[in-house]
Amino acid sequence: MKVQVLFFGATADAVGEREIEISLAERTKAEAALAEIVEQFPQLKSHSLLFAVNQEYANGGEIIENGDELAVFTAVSGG
Amino acid sequence: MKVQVLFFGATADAVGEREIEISLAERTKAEAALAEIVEQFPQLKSHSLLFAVNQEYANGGEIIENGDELAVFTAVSGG
Amino acid sequence: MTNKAQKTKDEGQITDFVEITIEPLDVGEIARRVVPESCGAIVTLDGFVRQFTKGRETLYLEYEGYQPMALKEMEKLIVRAHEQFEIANVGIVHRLGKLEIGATSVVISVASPHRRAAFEACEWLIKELKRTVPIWKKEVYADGETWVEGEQTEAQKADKHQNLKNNHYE
Amino acid sequence: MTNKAQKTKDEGQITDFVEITIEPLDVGEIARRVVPESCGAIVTLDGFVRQFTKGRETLYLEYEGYQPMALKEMEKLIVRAHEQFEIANVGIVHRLGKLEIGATSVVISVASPHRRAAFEACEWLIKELKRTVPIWKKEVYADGETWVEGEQTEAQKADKHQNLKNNHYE
Repeated sequence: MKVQVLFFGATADAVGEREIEISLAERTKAEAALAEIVEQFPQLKSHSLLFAVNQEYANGGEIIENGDELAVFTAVSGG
Repeated sequence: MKVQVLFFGATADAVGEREIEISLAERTKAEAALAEIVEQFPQLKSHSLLFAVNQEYANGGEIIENGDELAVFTAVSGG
Repeated sequence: MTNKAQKTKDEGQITDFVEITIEPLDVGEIARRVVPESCGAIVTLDGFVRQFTKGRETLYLEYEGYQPMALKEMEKLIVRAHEQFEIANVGIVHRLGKLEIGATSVVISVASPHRRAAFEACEWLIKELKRTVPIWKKEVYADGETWVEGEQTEAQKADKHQNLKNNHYE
Repeated sequence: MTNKAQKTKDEGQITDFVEITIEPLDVGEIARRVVPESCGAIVTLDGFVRQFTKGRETLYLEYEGYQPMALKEMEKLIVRAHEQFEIANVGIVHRLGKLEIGATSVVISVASPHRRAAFEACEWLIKELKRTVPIWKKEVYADGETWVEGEQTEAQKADKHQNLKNNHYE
Protein backbone atom coordinates (compact mmCIF):
# COMPACT_ATOMS: atom_id res chain seq x y z
CA MET A 1 0.00 0.00 0.00
CA LYS A 2 1.04 3.60 -0.57
CA VAL A 3 1.16 6.39 1.97
CA GLN A 4 2.18 10.02 1.79
CA VAL A 5 4.93 11.26 4.14
CA LEU A 6 5.31 14.97 4.89
CA PHE A 7 8.42 16.68 6.25
CA PHE A 8 8.65 20.17 7.75
CA GLY A 9 11.41 22.52 8.81
CA ALA A 10 14.52 20.63 9.90
CA THR A 11 13.28 17.26 8.61
CA ALA A 12 12.38 18.74 5.19
CA ASP A 13 15.89 20.22 4.98
CA ALA A 14 17.50 16.91 6.06
CA VAL A 15 15.53 14.81 3.58
CA GLY A 16 15.59 17.39 0.79
CA GLU A 17 11.90 16.83 0.16
CA ARG A 18 8.71 18.20 1.66
CA GLU A 19 6.51 15.30 0.59
CA ILE A 20 7.22 11.75 -0.59
CA GLU A 21 5.23 8.60 -1.22
CA ILE A 22 6.41 5.31 0.26
CA SER A 23 5.20 1.72 0.08
CA LEU A 24 4.43 -0.10 3.31
CA ALA A 25 3.26 -3.64 4.02
CA GLU A 26 -0.42 -3.96 4.93
CA ARG A 27 -1.15 -3.45 8.64
CA THR A 28 2.18 -1.77 9.35
CA LYS A 29 2.13 -0.03 12.72
CA ALA A 30 3.06 3.65 13.11
CA GLU A 31 6.19 2.73 15.06
CA ALA A 32 7.43 0.42 12.28
CA ALA A 33 6.51 2.95 9.60
CA LEU A 34 8.63 5.60 11.29
CA ALA A 35 11.52 3.12 11.56
CA GLU A 36 11.29 2.45 7.81
CA ILE A 37 11.31 6.14 7.00
CA VAL A 38 14.36 6.72 9.22
CA GLU A 39 16.12 3.75 7.59
CA GLN A 40 15.45 5.29 4.16
CA PHE A 41 16.71 8.72 5.36
CA PRO A 42 19.38 8.00 8.00
CA GLN A 43 20.18 11.72 8.20
CA LEU A 44 16.98 11.95 10.30
CA LYS A 45 18.66 9.98 13.10
CA SER A 46 20.42 13.08 14.41
CA HIS A 47 17.05 14.67 15.26
CA SER A 48 14.53 13.99 17.99
CA LEU A 49 11.50 13.12 15.91
CA LEU A 50 7.77 13.42 16.38
CA PHE A 51 5.39 11.44 14.21
CA ALA A 52 1.82 12.12 13.15
CA VAL A 53 -0.72 9.93 11.36
CA ASN A 54 -3.57 11.72 9.62
CA GLN A 55 -2.80 14.98 11.40
CA GLU A 56 -2.85 13.48 14.88
CA TYR A 57 0.16 12.71 17.08
CA ALA A 58 0.82 8.97 16.83
CA ASN A 59 1.34 6.81 19.89
CA GLY A 60 3.12 4.15 17.85
CA GLY A 61 0.46 1.45 17.88
CA GLU A 62 -1.80 2.82 15.13
CA ILE A 63 -2.31 0.56 12.12
CA ILE A 64 -1.41 2.53 8.99
CA GLU A 65 -4.00 2.31 6.20
CA ASN A 66 -3.60 2.78 2.48
CA GLY A 67 -3.65 6.49 1.59
CA ASP A 68 -2.86 7.71 5.10
CA GLU A 69 -1.00 10.98 5.58
CA LEU A 70 2.09 10.54 7.75
CA ALA A 71 4.32 13.39 8.95
CA VAL A 72 7.78 13.38 10.50
CA PHE A 73 9.03 16.48 12.25
CA THR A 74 11.16 17.76 15.11
CA ALA A 75 9.84 19.07 18.44
CA VAL A 76 7.74 22.13 17.66
CA SER A 77 9.02 25.69 18.16
CA GLY A 78 6.12 28.00 17.34
CA GLY A 79 4.78 30.80 19.48
CA MET B 1 -5.66 79.68 56.61
CA LYS B 2 -7.37 78.75 53.36
CA VAL B 3 -7.34 75.40 51.63
CA GLN B 4 -8.95 74.08 48.47
CA VAL B 5 -11.21 71.03 48.73
CA LEU B 6 -12.01 68.94 45.65
CA PHE B 7 -14.95 66.55 45.25
CA PHE B 8 -15.39 63.88 42.59
CA GLY B 9 -18.17 61.58 41.41
CA ALA B 10 -20.57 60.75 44.25
CA THR B 11 -19.12 63.35 46.62
CA ALA B 12 -19.33 66.10 43.98
CA ASP B 13 -23.00 65.20 43.39
CA ALA B 14 -23.72 65.11 47.16
CA VAL B 15 -22.09 68.49 47.84
CA GLY B 16 -23.26 70.10 44.61
CA GLU B 17 -19.76 71.50 44.02
CA ARG B 18 -16.59 70.16 42.48
CA GLU B 19 -14.26 72.57 44.28
CA ILE B 20 -14.62 74.80 47.33
CA GLU B 21 -12.35 76.85 49.55
CA ILE B 22 -12.57 76.50 53.32
CA SER B 23 -10.87 78.11 56.27
CA LEU B 24 -9.05 75.98 58.80
CA ALA B 25 -7.18 76.80 61.98
CA GLU B 26 -3.41 76.69 61.71
CA ARG B 27 -1.89 73.22 62.21
CA THR B 28 -5.18 71.39 61.69
CA LYS B 29 -4.58 67.66 61.14
CA ALA B 30 -6.01 65.84 58.11
CA GLU B 31 -8.38 63.86 60.33
CA ALA B 32 -9.84 67.02 61.86
CA ALA B 33 -10.05 68.74 58.46
CA LEU B 34 -12.11 65.86 57.06
CA ALA B 35 -14.38 66.04 60.14
CA GLU B 36 -14.95 69.76 59.52
CA ILE B 37 -15.78 69.16 55.87
CA VAL B 38 -18.27 66.41 56.77
CA GLU B 39 -19.84 68.68 59.38
CA GLN B 40 -20.30 71.38 56.74
CA PHE B 41 -21.79 68.84 54.28
CA PRO B 42 -23.58 66.23 56.41
CA GLN B 43 -24.92 64.56 53.25
CA LEU B 44 -21.39 63.08 52.93
CA LYS B 45 -22.01 60.95 56.03
CA SER B 46 -23.88 58.33 54.01
CA HIS B 47 -20.72 57.55 52.01
CA SER B 48 -17.52 55.71 52.89
CA LEU B 49 -14.98 58.44 52.30
CA LEU B 50 -11.36 58.55 51.29
CA PHE B 51 -9.28 61.65 51.83
CA ALA B 52 -6.23 62.96 50.03
CA VAL B 53 -3.87 65.81 50.86
CA ASN B 54 -1.85 67.25 48.00
CA GLN B 55 -2.72 64.31 45.75
CA GLU B 56 -1.57 61.66 48.21
CA TYR B 57 -3.78 59.42 50.33
CA ALA B 58 -3.86 60.86 53.84
CA ASN B 59 -3.24 58.76 56.92
CA GLY B 60 -5.01 61.28 59.16
CA GLY B 61 -2.01 62.69 60.99
CA GLU B 62 -0.75 65.10 58.32
CA ILE B 63 -0.58 68.74 59.32
CA ILE B 64 -2.53 70.78 56.78
CA GLU B 65 -0.71 73.84 55.47
CA ASN B 66 -2.06 77.03 53.95
CA GLY B 67 -2.84 76.52 50.24
CA ASP B 68 -2.94 72.71 50.43
CA GLU B 69 -5.16 70.79 48.01
CA LEU B 70 -7.52 68.44 49.85
CA ALA B 71 -9.83 65.94 48.14
CA VAL B 72 -12.78 63.96 49.47
CA PHE B 73 -14.06 61.00 47.49
CA THR B 74 -15.62 57.56 47.72
CA ALA B 75 -13.78 54.26 47.24
CA VAL B 76 -12.46 54.22 43.69
CA SER B 77 -14.17 52.28 40.89
CA GLY B 78 -11.98 52.68 37.82
CA GLY B 79 -10.66 49.92 35.60
CA MET C 1 -13.55 68.54 30.97
CA THR C 2 -10.76 66.01 30.93
CA ASN C 3 -7.87 66.25 28.57
CA LYS C 4 -5.15 64.01 27.39
CA ALA C 5 -2.39 63.90 29.95
CA GLN C 6 0.75 61.89 29.65
CA LYS C 7 3.84 61.21 31.65
CA THR C 8 6.75 59.20 30.40
CA LYS C 9 9.74 57.97 32.30
CA ASP C 10 12.97 57.19 30.53
CA GLU C 11 15.70 55.22 32.27
CA GLY C 12 18.01 54.00 29.57
CA GLN C 13 16.20 51.13 27.86
CA ILE C 14 13.24 51.22 30.24
CA THR C 15 10.31 53.25 29.00
CA ASP C 16 7.15 53.06 31.03
CA PHE C 17 4.15 55.26 30.47
CA VAL C 18 0.93 56.24 32.17
CA GLU C 19 -1.74 58.16 30.38
CA ILE C 20 -5.28 59.40 30.91
CA THR C 21 -7.27 60.35 27.86
CA ILE C 22 -10.81 60.94 26.68
CA GLU C 23 -9.99 59.46 23.27
CA PRO C 24 -10.85 55.85 22.30
CA LEU C 25 -8.11 53.37 23.24
CA ASP C 26 -6.27 51.39 20.58
CA VAL C 27 -5.22 48.21 22.39
CA GLY C 28 -2.74 47.07 19.76
CA GLU C 29 -1.06 50.45 19.54
CA ILE C 30 -0.64 50.61 23.33
CA ALA C 31 0.72 47.05 23.50
CA ARG C 32 3.28 47.78 20.78
CA ARG C 33 4.61 50.81 22.66
CA VAL C 34 5.86 48.68 25.57
CA VAL C 35 8.09 46.41 23.48
CA PRO C 36 11.80 46.57 24.07
CA GLU C 37 13.63 44.56 21.44
CA SER C 38 15.20 42.11 23.86
CA CYS C 39 11.84 40.93 25.19
CA GLY C 40 9.78 38.05 23.96
CA ALA C 41 6.22 38.52 25.23
CA ILE C 42 3.69 41.18 26.04
CA VAL C 43 0.66 40.53 28.20
CA THR C 44 -2.20 42.98 27.87
CA LEU C 45 -5.30 43.47 29.99
CA ASP C 46 -8.16 45.15 28.19
CA GLY C 47 -11.06 46.17 30.44
CA PHE C 48 -14.31 47.22 28.84
CA VAL C 49 -17.80 48.43 29.48
CA ARG C 50 -20.24 45.62 30.25
CA GLN C 51 -23.80 45.73 29.04
CA PHE C 52 -25.19 44.05 32.16
CA THR C 53 -24.13 44.50 35.77
CA LYS C 54 -25.95 42.24 38.22
CA GLY C 55 -28.69 41.74 35.65
CA ARG C 56 -29.39 45.43 35.12
CA GLU C 57 -28.83 46.87 31.66
CA THR C 58 -26.33 49.71 31.42
CA LEU C 59 -26.85 52.21 28.57
CA TYR C 60 -23.40 53.74 28.90
CA LEU C 61 -20.80 54.70 31.49
CA GLU C 62 -19.21 57.95 32.53
CA TYR C 63 -15.70 57.80 33.97
CA GLU C 64 -14.33 60.65 36.03
CA GLY C 65 -10.84 60.92 37.48
CA TYR C 66 -8.76 63.04 39.84
CA GLN C 67 -6.25 63.30 37.06
CA PRO C 68 -2.98 64.48 38.61
CA MET C 69 -3.38 62.10 41.56
CA ALA C 70 -4.49 59.25 39.27
CA LEU C 71 -1.35 59.64 37.15
CA LYS C 72 0.82 59.67 40.29
CA GLU C 73 -0.87 56.54 41.63
CA MET C 74 -0.43 54.78 38.28
CA GLU C 75 3.26 55.68 38.31
CA LYS C 76 3.59 54.34 41.86
CA LEU C 77 2.05 51.06 40.72
CA ILE C 78 4.64 50.76 37.96
CA VAL C 79 7.47 51.41 40.40
CA ARG C 80 6.08 48.75 42.73
CA ALA C 81 5.62 46.32 39.83
CA HIS C 82 9.30 46.71 38.84
CA GLU C 83 10.27 45.97 42.47
CA GLN C 84 8.24 42.75 42.56
CA PHE C 85 8.42 41.30 39.06
CA GLU C 86 11.17 40.83 36.47
CA ILE C 87 9.56 42.92 33.79
CA ALA C 88 10.97 45.17 31.12
CA ASN C 89 8.36 47.84 30.71
CA VAL C 90 4.79 48.74 31.46
CA GLY C 91 2.15 50.98 29.91
CA ILE C 92 -1.11 51.93 31.62
CA VAL C 93 -3.74 53.98 29.80
CA HIS C 94 -7.14 54.79 31.29
CA ARG C 95 -9.94 56.44 29.38
CA LEU C 96 -12.33 58.96 30.96
CA GLY C 97 -15.60 60.51 29.82
CA LYS C 98 -18.60 58.83 28.26
CA LEU C 99 -17.96 55.21 27.22
CA GLU C 100 -20.41 53.20 25.17
CA ILE C 101 -21.02 49.48 25.78
CA GLY C 102 -18.05 47.45 24.57
CA ALA C 103 -15.64 50.39 24.63
CA THR C 104 -12.27 49.79 26.25
CA SER C 105 -11.89 51.67 29.52
CA VAL C 106 -8.39 50.62 30.52
CA VAL C 107 -5.38 48.95 28.93
CA ILE C 108 -2.40 47.61 30.87
CA SER C 109 0.47 46.15 28.84
CA VAL C 110 3.53 44.51 30.34
CA ALA C 111 6.58 43.32 28.40
CA SER C 112 9.03 40.88 29.92
CA PRO C 113 11.77 38.49 28.83
CA HIS C 114 9.90 35.58 30.45
CA ARG C 115 6.16 35.57 30.00
CA ARG C 116 5.38 34.32 33.53
CA ALA C 117 6.46 37.65 35.03
CA ALA C 118 4.38 39.59 32.51
CA PHE C 119 1.23 37.60 33.40
CA GLU C 120 1.80 38.05 37.12
CA ALA C 121 2.61 41.75 36.89
CA CYS C 122 -0.34 42.52 34.60
CA GLU C 123 -2.78 40.77 36.93
CA TRP C 124 -1.35 42.50 39.97
CA LEU C 125 -1.47 45.91 38.24
CA ILE C 126 -5.16 45.74 37.33
CA LYS C 127 -6.06 44.55 40.84
CA GLU C 128 -4.16 47.43 42.43
CA LEU C 129 -5.38 49.99 39.90
CA LYS C 130 -8.97 49.17 40.82
CA ARG C 131 -8.11 49.62 44.49
CA THR C 132 -5.93 52.73 44.53
CA VAL C 133 -6.20 54.92 41.42
CA PRO C 134 -8.73 57.75 41.97
CA ILE C 135 -11.10 57.15 39.05
CA TRP C 136 -14.83 56.54 39.38
CA LYS C 137 -17.49 55.27 37.06
CA LYS C 138 -21.16 56.19 36.84
CA GLU C 139 -23.50 53.60 35.37
CA VAL C 140 -26.33 55.15 33.41
CA TYR C 141 -29.53 53.08 33.06
CA ALA C 142 -32.78 53.78 31.23
CA ASP C 143 -34.32 54.88 34.55
CA GLY C 144 -31.49 56.45 36.47
CA GLU C 145 -27.80 56.51 37.19
CA THR C 146 -25.43 55.44 39.98
CA TRP C 147 -21.88 56.30 40.90
CA VAL C 148 -20.20 52.98 41.57
CA GLU C 149 -18.41 52.99 44.90
CA GLY C 150 -15.52 50.57 45.03
CA GLU C 151 -15.32 48.00 47.74
CA GLN C 152 -13.32 49.25 50.62
CA THR C 153 -11.23 46.68 52.34
CA GLU C 154 -12.22 45.52 55.81
CA ALA C 155 -9.12 47.28 57.10
CA GLN C 156 -10.25 50.55 55.56
CA LYS C 157 -13.72 50.22 57.10
CA ALA C 158 -12.34 49.33 60.52
CA ASP C 159 -10.03 52.31 60.42
CA LYS C 160 -12.91 54.70 59.78
CA HIS C 161 -10.83 56.51 57.22
CA GLN C 162 -7.72 56.69 59.36
CA ASN C 163 -4.43 55.46 58.13
CA LEU C 164 -5.50 55.19 54.52
CA LYS C 165 -1.98 55.48 53.28
CA ASN C 166 -1.00 52.29 55.04
CA ASN C 167 -4.07 50.48 53.84
CA HIS C 168 -3.24 51.45 50.34
CA TYR C 169 0.40 50.60 50.35
CA GLU C 170 1.17 47.78 52.69
CA MET D 1 3.12 28.66 0.20
CA THR D 2 0.93 29.25 3.22
CA ASN D 3 -2.42 30.88 2.94
CA LYS D 4 -4.88 32.35 5.31
CA ALA D 5 -6.87 29.57 6.90
CA GLN D 6 -9.60 30.09 9.40
CA LYS D 7 -11.97 27.96 11.40
CA THR D 8 -14.73 29.34 13.54
CA LYS D 9 -16.93 27.55 16.00
CA ASP D 10 -20.32 28.93 16.91
CA GLU D 11 -22.20 27.61 19.91
CA GLY D 12 -24.82 30.17 20.72
CA GLN D 13 -22.95 33.05 22.38
CA ILE D 14 -19.59 31.27 22.32
CA THR D 15 -17.42 32.17 19.37
CA ASP D 16 -13.89 30.90 19.43
CA PHE D 17 -11.50 31.12 16.52
CA VAL D 18 -8.18 29.73 15.39
CA GLU D 19 -6.38 31.12 12.41
CA ILE D 20 -3.07 30.78 10.58
CA THR D 21 -2.05 33.57 8.28
CA ILE D 22 0.94 35.03 6.50
CA GLU D 23 -0.40 38.56 6.98
CA PRO D 24 0.79 40.89 9.77
CA LEU D 25 -1.19 40.46 13.00
CA ASP D 26 -3.26 43.31 14.42
CA VAL D 27 -3.30 42.62 18.16
CA GLY D 28 -6.11 45.03 18.96
CA GLU D 29 -8.34 43.72 16.19
CA ILE D 30 -7.85 40.13 17.36
CA ALA D 31 -8.52 41.04 20.99
CA ARG D 32 -11.74 42.85 20.06
CA ARG D 33 -13.08 39.80 18.22
CA VAL D 34 -13.22 37.69 21.39
CA VAL D 35 -15.47 40.08 23.33
CA PRO D 36 -18.91 38.86 24.28
CA GLU D 37 -20.94 41.69 25.73
CA SER D 38 -21.44 40.07 29.12
CA CYS D 39 -17.73 39.85 29.81
CA GLY D 40 -15.55 42.34 31.59
CA ALA D 41 -11.94 41.60 30.70
CA ILE D 42 -9.77 40.33 27.90
CA VAL D 43 -6.25 39.09 28.46
CA THR D 44 -4.00 39.00 25.42
CA LEU D 45 -0.60 37.40 24.92
CA ASP D 46 1.40 38.90 22.10
CA GLY D 47 4.55 36.96 21.18
CA PHE D 48 7.08 38.58 18.92
CA VAL D 49 10.39 38.16 17.19
CA ARG D 50 13.38 38.87 19.40
CA GLN D 51 16.47 40.55 18.08
CA PHE D 52 18.83 38.55 20.26
CA THR D 53 18.64 34.89 21.26
CA LYS D 54 21.33 33.77 23.68
CA GLY D 55 23.41 36.77 22.66
CA ARG D 56 23.33 36.04 18.92
CA GLU D 57 21.72 38.59 16.64
CA THR D 58 18.80 37.36 14.56
CA LEU D 59 18.20 39.15 11.26
CA TYR D 60 14.71 37.73 10.80
CA LEU D 61 12.68 34.56 11.36
CA GLU D 62 10.87 32.15 9.08
CA TYR D 63 7.89 30.30 10.52
CA GLU D 64 6.59 27.15 8.90
CA GLY D 65 3.56 25.13 9.93
CA TYR D 66 1.79 21.86 9.25
CA GLN D 67 -1.33 23.91 8.73
CA PRO D 68 -4.28 21.51 8.94
CA MET D 69 -2.80 19.73 11.96
CA ALA D 70 -1.80 23.04 13.57
CA LEU D 71 -5.38 24.31 13.30
CA LYS D 72 -6.70 21.05 14.79
CA GLU D 73 -4.23 21.25 17.68
CA MET D 74 -5.17 24.87 18.33
CA GLU D 75 -8.83 23.89 18.41
CA LYS D 76 -8.07 21.08 20.85
CA LEU D 77 -6.31 23.56 23.12
CA ILE D 78 -9.40 25.76 23.13
CA VAL D 79 -11.65 22.81 24.01
CA ARG D 80 -9.31 21.86 26.85
CA ALA D 81 -9.15 25.49 28.04
CA HIS D 82 -12.96 25.63 28.26
CA GLU D 83 -12.90 22.42 30.34
CA GLN D 84 -10.40 23.84 32.82
CA PHE D 85 -11.17 27.54 33.07
CA GLU D 86 -14.34 29.63 33.34
CA ILE D 87 -13.80 31.59 30.19
CA ALA D 88 -16.16 32.99 27.61
CA ASN D 89 -14.22 32.87 24.40
CA VAL D 90 -10.78 32.44 22.96
CA GLY D 91 -9.01 33.50 19.78
CA ILE D 92 -5.64 32.14 18.68
CA VAL D 93 -3.90 33.50 15.59
CA HIS D 94 -0.44 32.41 14.49
CA ARG D 95 1.51 34.03 11.70
CA LEU D 96 3.76 32.06 9.32
CA GLY D 97 6.36 33.10 6.74
CA LYS D 98 9.12 35.66 7.07
CA LEU D 99 8.87 37.80 10.21
CA GLU D 100 11.06 40.82 10.82
CA ILE D 101 12.42 41.72 14.28
CA GLY D 102 9.61 43.07 16.46
CA ALA D 103 6.82 41.54 14.37
CA THR D 104 4.08 39.71 16.25
CA SER D 105 4.21 35.95 15.65
CA VAL D 106 1.27 34.84 17.77
CA VAL D 107 -1.70 36.40 19.52
CA ILE D 108 -3.85 34.59 22.09
CA SER D 109 -6.84 36.50 23.46
CA VAL D 110 -9.14 35.20 26.18
CA ALA D 111 -12.33 36.90 27.39
CA SER D 112 -13.89 35.99 30.70
CA PRO D 113 -16.36 37.38 33.21
CA HIS D 114 -13.69 37.26 35.93
CA ARG D 115 -10.23 38.30 34.89
CA ARG D 116 -8.42 35.65 36.98
CA ALA D 117 -9.65 32.89 34.67
CA ALA D 118 -8.59 34.84 31.58
CA PHE D 119 -5.05 35.28 32.92
CA GLU D 120 -4.77 31.60 33.84
CA ALA D 121 -6.22 30.34 30.56
CA CYS D 122 -4.08 32.65 28.41
CA GLU D 123 -0.89 31.58 30.18
CA TRP D 124 -1.83 27.90 29.91
CA LEU D 125 -2.69 28.27 26.20
CA ILE D 126 0.66 29.79 25.18
CA LYS D 127 2.55 27.16 27.18
CA GLU D 128 0.63 24.32 25.50
CA LEU D 129 0.76 25.93 22.05
CA LYS D 130 4.56 25.99 22.21
CA ARG D 131 4.54 22.32 23.19
CA THR D 132 1.93 20.79 20.87
CA VAL D 133 1.08 22.92 17.82
CA PRO D 134 3.16 21.83 14.78
CA ILE D 135 4.81 25.11 13.83
CA TRP D 136 8.57 25.65 13.60
CA LYS D 137 10.77 28.68 13.38
CA LYS D 138 14.06 29.17 11.61
CA GLU D 139 16.39 31.84 12.94
CA VAL D 140 18.36 33.57 10.22
CA TYR D 141 21.68 35.18 11.23
CA ALA D 142 24.23 37.15 9.23
CA ASP D 143 26.34 33.98 8.91
CA GLY D 144 23.82 31.15 8.76
CA GLU D 145 20.45 29.85 9.83
CA THR D 146 19.04 27.28 12.26
CA TRP D 147 15.73 25.53 12.61
CA VAL D 148 14.82 25.83 16.26
CA GLU D 149 13.91 22.47 17.73
CA GLY D 150 11.58 22.72 20.69
CA GLU D 151 12.45 21.13 23.95
CA GLN D 152 11.00 17.69 24.20
CA THR D 153 9.85 16.69 27.61
CA GLU D 154 11.80 14.08 29.54
CA ALA D 155 8.85 11.75 29.08
CA GLN D 156 9.06 12.17 25.31
CA LYS D 157 12.78 11.46 25.28
CA ALA D 158 12.44 8.39 27.50
CA ASP D 159 9.74 7.05 25.26
CA LYS D 160 11.93 7.28 22.19
CA HIS D 161 9.05 8.61 20.16
CA GLN D 162 6.56 6.07 21.43
CA ASN D 163 3.33 7.07 22.97
CA LEU D 164 3.51 10.66 21.79
CA LYS D 165 -0.19 11.11 21.97
CA ASN D 166 -0.20 10.46 25.69
CA ASN D 167 2.73 12.74 26.28
CA HIS D 168 0.95 15.46 24.46
CA TYR D 169 -2.40 15.09 26.09
CA GLU D 170 -2.15 13.84 29.60
